[in-house]
Amino acid sequence: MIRRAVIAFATFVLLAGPAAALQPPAGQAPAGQEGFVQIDELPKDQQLPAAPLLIAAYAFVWVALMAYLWSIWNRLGTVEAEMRSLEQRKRQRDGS
Amino acid sequence: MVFLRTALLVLRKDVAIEVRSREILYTTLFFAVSCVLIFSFAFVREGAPPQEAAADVAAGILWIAVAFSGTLALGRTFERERYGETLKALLLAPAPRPAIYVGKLLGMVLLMTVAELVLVPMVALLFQAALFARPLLVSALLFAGTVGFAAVGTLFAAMLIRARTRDVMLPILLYPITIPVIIAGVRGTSALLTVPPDEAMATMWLGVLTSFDVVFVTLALWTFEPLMTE
Amino acid sequence: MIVDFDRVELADVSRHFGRRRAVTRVSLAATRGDILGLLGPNGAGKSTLIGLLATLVAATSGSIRYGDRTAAAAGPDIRRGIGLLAHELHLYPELTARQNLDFFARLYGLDARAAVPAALESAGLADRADDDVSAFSRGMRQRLALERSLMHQPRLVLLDEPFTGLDDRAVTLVTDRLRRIAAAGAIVIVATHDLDLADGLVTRMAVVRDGRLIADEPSGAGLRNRYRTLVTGGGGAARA
Amino acid sequence: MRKLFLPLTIVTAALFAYAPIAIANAPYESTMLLIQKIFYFHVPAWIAMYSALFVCGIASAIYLFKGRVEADRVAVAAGEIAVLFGLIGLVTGPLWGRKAWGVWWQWDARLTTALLLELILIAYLMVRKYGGPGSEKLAAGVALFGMVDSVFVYKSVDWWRTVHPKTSVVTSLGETAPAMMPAFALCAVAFVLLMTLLLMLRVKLAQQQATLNDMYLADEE
Repeated sequence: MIRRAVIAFATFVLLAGPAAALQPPAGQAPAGQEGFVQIDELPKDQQLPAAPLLIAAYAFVWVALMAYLWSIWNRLGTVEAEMRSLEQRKRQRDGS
Repeated sequence: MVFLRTALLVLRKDVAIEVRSREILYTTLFFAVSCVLIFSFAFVREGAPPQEAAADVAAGILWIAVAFSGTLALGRTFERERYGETLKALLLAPAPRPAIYVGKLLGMVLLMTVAELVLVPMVALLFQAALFARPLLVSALLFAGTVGFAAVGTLFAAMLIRARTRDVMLPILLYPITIPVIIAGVRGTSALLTVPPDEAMATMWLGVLTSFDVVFVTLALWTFEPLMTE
Repeated sequence: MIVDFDRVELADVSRHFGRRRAVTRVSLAATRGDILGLLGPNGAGKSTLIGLLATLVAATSGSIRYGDRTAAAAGPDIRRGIGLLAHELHLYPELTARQNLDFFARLYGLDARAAVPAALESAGLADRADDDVSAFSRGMRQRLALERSLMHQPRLVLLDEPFTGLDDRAVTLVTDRLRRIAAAGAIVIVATHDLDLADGLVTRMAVVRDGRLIADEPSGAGLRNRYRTLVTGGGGAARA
Repeated sequence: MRKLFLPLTIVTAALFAYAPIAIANAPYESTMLLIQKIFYFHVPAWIAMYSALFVCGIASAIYLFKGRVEADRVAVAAGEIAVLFGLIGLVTGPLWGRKAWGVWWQWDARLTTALLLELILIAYLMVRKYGGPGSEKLAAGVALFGMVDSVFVYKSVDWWRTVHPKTSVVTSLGETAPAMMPAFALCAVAFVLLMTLLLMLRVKLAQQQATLNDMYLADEE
């Protein structure tokens, strides 16, 4: 059990490396960006406030993770309840 | 040797059936032509596609028609093997099972090539696309793209024969996975249609398609047997 | 390489589909000359057993041996020794009888010029050889399919409901044919729910119900009664 | 596995507790300013998604060729978790883009690649759900093909977008100053650990479901 977990973990670490490397390389902005208006070139009053977007993003991460955790927990509960009722039925049948 | 002979036998059998009924060929052709027409209504304005995007429109419509009609043909071809469960009979042949896959793949490539023989002149004519200016590169792109699409499609259609929901599952699985083929095909063809043609770019995309073919045909040959055993 | 075997044996074979058990811990063996009847009501797991024996279905647990080898160990050539007539007939309706036989003969590496006319003759379809299979009646197709599955003279002959759609005369023909190939040294396994037809043909009967083997014994007089108690009345006894 | 679960949880929780502080203390990026902070969990979400995708593909291959049902359970768990992290990336990306590009969606190479991979992963889950009996094997084939395909999707979308650059891709990523690295590394490790934990939980659920199936099977006997 532990060995398998360690192997699995080592795999993740090994995989995370290439995955990180797959992200866009640093300092290599593609050439020729005509038609793109840099954010800081916009007048101040036209700029979107960043904070609500940032907060929304953080909030979404938490909500998504919690929702997923809740769904796992929920499904585990259903499965375990079904196990219990099955065992109970079996016991009743064996008893009768 | 048995491998090759079995693959060719399966191909010959598929051709014999198609020659007798012509059902899949005609329906696929009709569908491909309808696809071209439908997409034309989306892009053609005032009698011609927009000047600045003419190459993209022609290449895009050509490849979308190939992909859509290919899906239709895949579904029909394997429906034919499902009726009477003849695919099981093929799997029982005393040959390596991947040979069956190769036979079906060759049949699909042949069928799609015939469809392309109609589609390419049609798109060239309707969109004034210079598809015949670089015949070698265009046919190489089309061939490599067809093999890649059919390689994934044949495997998926064959394994989905067991699934109840195969009709919807085939496009759902096939389109996301063959997106690289579509991108490479459309970009490569479009590069050849611009003035002046960008051959270097087309060759680069041809390289992408070829490596896709090599990787996925290998992978399919490798996974066919375990996937087909229930 | 020729892969031959005298005996086919299932040892503790199970096949589950998620929560549904199609076959549960079946152990069964058949040797040359046997005509083994797999009897049981519809949905009892007969077809899955046939699929397992035909190498089309993989067992969840347990092993199937052809002689002293498993199918995986013996490779594709083991399939040369297996003939299958399934419920669906394994024929292309768009092709003629001759084309169908020709294709499968070549697929098995046979000499088509000799094998095809012989099979057509055996099926009694020599005069209809160049008609499309789609124009045939169910009985004609069944006969053709049977000959198709026997063309390569398999050691192990698997038949799933081979009598569907046959009239009395055709049934007699088929049973005679099966007796002959068993006498010639084949292992014949017939799955059917039709006891009347199995009676008198099979040399042994294996009764399956709900995926389990509930009886495996030589057939003889009283097969019908025995079967009836096992399948209908004797539920409790079989369970224990 | 259970022995490892608790220490892992503690480490992950500690990392996540410290992450906001590290992110807050990291220097502001010169042009993106505050919005650039999304970077600290947007990119780690991708890393987690790619890791889960590869776990799913490799586990599927093991299941396909060795017939190990345990591998299939890992595969389905990893598939679901890859969809989850992909969703996080796909939602946070446009939120960033709204500020950086002024539009919600830009056919940026990274974002497009992620969207396509998310589609493949959802297709994987759909085959499992609607494929009928025996669909685990079909799904395993899809996962294996999807994993290999991810390389092609990545490269072809990349070239599709960058061979004719008309608009910018995410330039700010390129300006990641060394000073931001510690905070970023911390977040990346935290996300990968989180993914591992979720994976263990989900595998546990799959195991319980398998046990339940076995109980039903045993009950019939």
